[in-house]
Amino acid sequence: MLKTFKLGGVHPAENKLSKNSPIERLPVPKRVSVPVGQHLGAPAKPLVAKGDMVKVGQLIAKGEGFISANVHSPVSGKVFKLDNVIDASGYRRQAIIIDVDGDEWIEGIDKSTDISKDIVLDQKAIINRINEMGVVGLGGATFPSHVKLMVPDGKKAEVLIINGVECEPYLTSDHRLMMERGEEILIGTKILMKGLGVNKAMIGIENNKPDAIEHMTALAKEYEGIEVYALKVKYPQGAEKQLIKALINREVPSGKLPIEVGAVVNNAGTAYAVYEAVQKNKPLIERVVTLTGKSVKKPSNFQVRIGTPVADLVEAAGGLPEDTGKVIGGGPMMGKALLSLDVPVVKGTSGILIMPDEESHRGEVANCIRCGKCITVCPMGLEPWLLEKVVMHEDFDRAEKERIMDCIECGSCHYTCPANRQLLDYLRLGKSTVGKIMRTRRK
Amino acid sequence: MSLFTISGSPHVHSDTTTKKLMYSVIYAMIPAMLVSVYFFGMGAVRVILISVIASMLFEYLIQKYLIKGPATISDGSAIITGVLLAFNVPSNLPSVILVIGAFVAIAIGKMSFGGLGKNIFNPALVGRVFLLISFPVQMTSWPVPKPLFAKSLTDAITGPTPLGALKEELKKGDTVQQIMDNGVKFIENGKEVVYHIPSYMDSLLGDMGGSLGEISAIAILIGAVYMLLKKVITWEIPTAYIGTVIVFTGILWLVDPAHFVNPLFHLLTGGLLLGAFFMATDMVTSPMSSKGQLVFGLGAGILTVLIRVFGAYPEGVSFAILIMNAFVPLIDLGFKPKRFGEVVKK
Amino acid sequence: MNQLANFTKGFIKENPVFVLLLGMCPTLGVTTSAINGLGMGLATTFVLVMSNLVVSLVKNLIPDKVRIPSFIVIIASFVTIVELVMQAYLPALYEQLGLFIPLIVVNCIVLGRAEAFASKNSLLSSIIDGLGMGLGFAFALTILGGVREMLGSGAIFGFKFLQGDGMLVFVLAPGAFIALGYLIALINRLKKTA
Amino acid sequence: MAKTESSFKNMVITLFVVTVVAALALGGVYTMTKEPIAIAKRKKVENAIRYVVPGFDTIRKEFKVAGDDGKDSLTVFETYKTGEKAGTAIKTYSPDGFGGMVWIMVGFAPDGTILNTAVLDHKETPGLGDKMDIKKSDFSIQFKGKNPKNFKLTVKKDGGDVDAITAATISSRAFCDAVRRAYKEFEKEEK
Amino acid sequence: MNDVVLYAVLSLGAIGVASAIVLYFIATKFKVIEDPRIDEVEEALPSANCGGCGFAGCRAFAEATVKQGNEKHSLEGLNCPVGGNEVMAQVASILGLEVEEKDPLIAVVRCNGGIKNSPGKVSFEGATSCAFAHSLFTGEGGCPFGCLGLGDCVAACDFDAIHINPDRMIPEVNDKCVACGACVEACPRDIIELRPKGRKEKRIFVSCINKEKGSVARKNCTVACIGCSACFKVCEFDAITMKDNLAYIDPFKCKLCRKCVEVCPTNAIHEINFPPRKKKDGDTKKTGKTLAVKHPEKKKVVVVEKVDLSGSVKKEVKPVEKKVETKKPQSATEKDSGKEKEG
Repeated sequence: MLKTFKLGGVHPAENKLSKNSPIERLPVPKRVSVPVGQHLGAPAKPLVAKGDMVKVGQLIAKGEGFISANVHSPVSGKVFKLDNVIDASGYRRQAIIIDVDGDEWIEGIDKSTDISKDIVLDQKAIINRINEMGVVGLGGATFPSHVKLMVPDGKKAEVLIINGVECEPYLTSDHRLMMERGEEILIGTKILMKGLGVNKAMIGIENNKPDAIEHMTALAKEYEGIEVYALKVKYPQGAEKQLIKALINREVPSGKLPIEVGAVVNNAGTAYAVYEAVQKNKPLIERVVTLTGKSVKKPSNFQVRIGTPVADLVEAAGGLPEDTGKVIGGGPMMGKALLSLDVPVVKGTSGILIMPDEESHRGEVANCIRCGKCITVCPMGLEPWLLEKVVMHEDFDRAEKERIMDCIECGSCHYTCPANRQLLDYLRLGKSTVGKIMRTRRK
Repeated sequence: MSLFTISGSPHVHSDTTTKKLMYSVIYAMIPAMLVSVYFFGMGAVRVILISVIASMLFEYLIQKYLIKGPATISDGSAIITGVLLAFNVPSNLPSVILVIGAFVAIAIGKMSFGGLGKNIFNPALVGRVFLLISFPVQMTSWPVPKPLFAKSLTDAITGPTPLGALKEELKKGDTVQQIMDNGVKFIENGKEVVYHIPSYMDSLLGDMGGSLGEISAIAILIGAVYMLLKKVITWEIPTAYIGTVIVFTGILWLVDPAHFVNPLFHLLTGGLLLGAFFMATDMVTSPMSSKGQLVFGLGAGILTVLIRVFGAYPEGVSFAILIMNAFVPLIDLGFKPKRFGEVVKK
Repeated sequence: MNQLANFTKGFIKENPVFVLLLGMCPTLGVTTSAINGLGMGLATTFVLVMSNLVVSLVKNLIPDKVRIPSFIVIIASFVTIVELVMQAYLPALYEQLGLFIPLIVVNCIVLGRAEAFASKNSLLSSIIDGLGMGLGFAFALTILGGVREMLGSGAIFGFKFLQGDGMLVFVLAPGAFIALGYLIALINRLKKTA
Repeated sequence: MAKTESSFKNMVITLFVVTVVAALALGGVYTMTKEPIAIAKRKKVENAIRYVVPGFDTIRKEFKVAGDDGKDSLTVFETYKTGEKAGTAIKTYSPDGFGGMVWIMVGFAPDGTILNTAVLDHKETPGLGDKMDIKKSDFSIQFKGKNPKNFKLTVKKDGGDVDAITAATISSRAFCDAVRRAYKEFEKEEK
Repeated sequence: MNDVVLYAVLSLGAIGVASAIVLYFIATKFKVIEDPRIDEVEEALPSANCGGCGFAGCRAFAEATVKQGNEKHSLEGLNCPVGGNEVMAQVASILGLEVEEKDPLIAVVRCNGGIKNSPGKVSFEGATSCAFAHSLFTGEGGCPFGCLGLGDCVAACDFDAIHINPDRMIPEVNDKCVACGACVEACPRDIIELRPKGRKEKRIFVSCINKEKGSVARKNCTVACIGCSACFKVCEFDAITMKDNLAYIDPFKCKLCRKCVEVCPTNAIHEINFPPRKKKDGDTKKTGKTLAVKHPEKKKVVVVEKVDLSGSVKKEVKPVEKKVETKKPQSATEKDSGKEKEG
């Protein structure tokens, strides 16, 4: 019996079209726009001005405050200007726009692909290095990684969990990364273990990637304390709380962080970025992005510089299909629909999914027939139908009491609703409103 | 190229729709329909057809002229109501009464509340109970089943249902054993007829008097298995319902087997199976959480036995389910699903 | 106030049964036939007119703090008088309505009108109000009784127009609720479109 | 006119006056209607007796006896016509109605033949059990002229001679039960 | 007099006296001292309980006015927007105070984008809620400040005073508006502003709140304020301020001279309830101006205006409109009806 989490969950069609496409390195684009806020928390503060020359890996914006992250230049060239560029939702955010000129790297970055196994830095230095290199969680939440390693007083980390689940349909970037950079991920895991001060790490991989499980298990034999677990295919297993439940059978209490049960979760991609940051001194300036979709000519996995426009990726995969109806940044379950292809790739972009028009529209909304399927599939044990109703009636006190803030926005309820009710839309609306109410109350 | 579509996640949807769920229920009712046609002949065909057509017609008209919303006639819920109503009446019910029942089921039971999904009570049961109270004579004269290919001695003879007969006789002071052995005497057209309580095999197959849909346990179970496999219904309500009835009647039977009939009899006769699998499980009018569904089944079970054994009517399934329907909002409020991370360890 | 409007408001606009939803106990209890509804309605009308009349007369004599007890005593007296008179001279009607006559005392319409209208308005207005409200109540009860009698027994004012029985449920309590509910819905609809 | 103030004196006086006036009015009406009410009540009973025992002129004996099941009591009226016994009317009951008690007046000829029956009070289901009333159906006519000596006062379903009201067996049984109870009392009186 | 009457009189009379005594003592014991004027004030209020005054309801407002009247002998800062001056004067007279006349306010929608002037670049599917759409993306028109057209303000209005114009998909305020401020609260983008109704209900305001640079704003919307300062320069009364590429007209300083309306290159400044200009029509057409679309507060005046307006608007944006027409209006009405059904 494979491990998995108990409550809820769905199994959407996997559609991992690009799982056998090796990671390709995309050429450096002509111009990149690097937003200064690519992570959870306060945006970084730009250090360069219009006209400055920058090199690859140079720090161009410094993270300010406790939860923030540095931003490094992914290219070499001249700063064209500091301006606002649109993000995935169309709002303008501050970004540094750089005209590319050559590919000159700053000193100290090891560009070789040799694997360096020895971890020389101590715990504190590791955290510092990760902070300096601007590493953030690459699974999508973009939580600054060094913060995760700093265990608060009174809490104790017991186990490090590496998330290789990739439960989102279509996406394959972590899968390919594990296949091609498995060794590096394991060293990155070791580094994270050292940074965290634990001697046990678990890598969870869903059973639809048998090759990755086999590969990683074989590699992990050489690394003490790291074990690979195959998990039953079930969405949203990649969500922190669900993964912890699946692997170590502990439930993170409502409103608390995973450290409460002694676990820290990091993405496989993050482990790779940590490896590069610590062993190669390389800041987070590149990432692997899956570009896929049913009508895409060549579903691929690209290694691209941060700030590359999505349009470049689309071009490299054979151009935008005729029947495109929707372009999604991320996977189909939790990704954001993009307004335009000018949006740059950021640290949190795990994939770009191009949906054909006939699949990009929602069905007609009908009356709730109280079938209870949304309750059955909710991994957090909530009642989405009820939350939708109370949010519609603006009864936010009730929504809070029904624990709307526990919602992880996985979308299982909306996915499964036979009446096509737009459950997650209203849950999100309720969450943001309740969040606002709670913040004002605290003041 | 059309404009990009913007919407919140998720961007994919499962292929279950309301319509598919409803049609699955309809498919699940086909075995019971065939059995009823086999035993009751053209009467059953007439009742089912009239009930379904009238239900659909009323739903269409009310939707179009009173509610003025989008047409919902194609989602199949009116067909279910129609078939269920037909399943709950005797096969010799006059057509006019049947049409009144369909009207009450759709207009009062369903559309008054705003249509599919908003009704509090199971529409078919509202129609059935309305008819039972309004036309008690017609609603309680049950034709004796007459298999299609079997030669029958008399025409259109009516007789009691096993539960009804048993209750009558028990009241007179006979013991269960006497009744089972001697049968029940009653007058039909001035002649004395003896009615024998059907054997378990008969009630399993459907050879007994009663409403269209409730006679054959086997046909209902086939439909139930289909619905469970298709995940149209969940196991909680039927299990809790039937389990409660078995336990409750079992206790009574063990205490005094002379005056209380055994649980198997309760299970196979009357509308318990039909109610437990097809009507109590109606999504719209049952609780949503699995805990709530267990409570719902428990309550319906207790009420059914209370009405059957101690109440004025021989059969209590319809009333029990309707009464529990009224409690659903309360159950939904009190029995929440298990929240993730609620039980803090140690 | 326009006395005509004062009189007619009780029929539809402020109908005590269909709009104000007052006096539900006799409304649901006695309306098994049109004639019962009419009888009950007229009895209530009498009490209403008389109590409104007396209350309006003495409204300034009664101190605020003992207003309610005084009104109740006045109303209760009239109800008892009606009961006694009916028992003596109309025994047949008393057979049908007897149980519900004492309930007129606590019928919210009577006290409600005394409190909300008669204690603030002139004698004539009060009498007209009582008459209008009472007849509105009688009207509503007759309609409800008529509908229930028609559907339930296939007759109207005792004249059978249908062979056999009607839908028995309408003679019973659930039918009273169903019929009343749909009549209220109908009145609301009429008011909305009017 | 100014509104009377809520002072202690005013409150007591007002309430007192109101109650006294009400009491006077009620007392008056009560005194006035006392007689007619009594007459009306008596008339109702007499009408019922007259209906079940036609053509009598005097009621000689009138007494109450406890029912055999002790749940209530029967009233026996012995009627005479020009000095001859015209018949006995017995107000009887059955506790087994669908809606509780059923009260019936049964008239017996001196030889025990049922002259007629009249339903006085019941709470049976309208449209079903209330058919025992002659106004609603012909059910009770079948008792007329039958002598319980050779007419079994139980419904046919239970092996008797009475045709039950369709779908209202319980009410029919209650009716029979009441008549039986009356007959038992009648027999006792005759002995 | 017989016994019955005597007993009746005695018993009932005794009950009457006894209850009168009990009532009297209870009344004295539990006497609540409450200023009777609170009731009077409440009576005078419109009992809309809309909360537009900032209190929980009319009763709370009445209590507050009486309290403040007693303490400060003024009603400063207290205003019932629904009742307006009339009601406030009445309240003041109950309390024996003077009240100063306040300019009555009205809600003003400060966006003129909609599907005509800011046609959709993408199409939205999802919850019919501005608040949700606002958190999801910038809106179909692309303007991050513009009206989303999903009607949160309409749902918030208790007075049937604001409705989405189905042709333009932006809300319009009618003369039922009492300036309770519910729509202002409901709008996630703060587009709606309460402004004085103005002399003879004439008003001039900037119908745009876009703070982006002119070129960016203009890309999304033909009638955006581009921050050119032309109005600022032409205003003789210091009524216009420029901030973040956006002009704002102070309603208290504005003398309704209408010069700013004429100079605005994008027609972002609206004039309302002015008589139509006599020969300017030709001018505006020549310069390719889209005449500002008026909000029909005063039906009499507006009828004339509306006709020629919509005409010019249509001519202006015809090519764009065609493209959108096939999809947008239909889906919009669908959404609307959907919401109604659920609500």
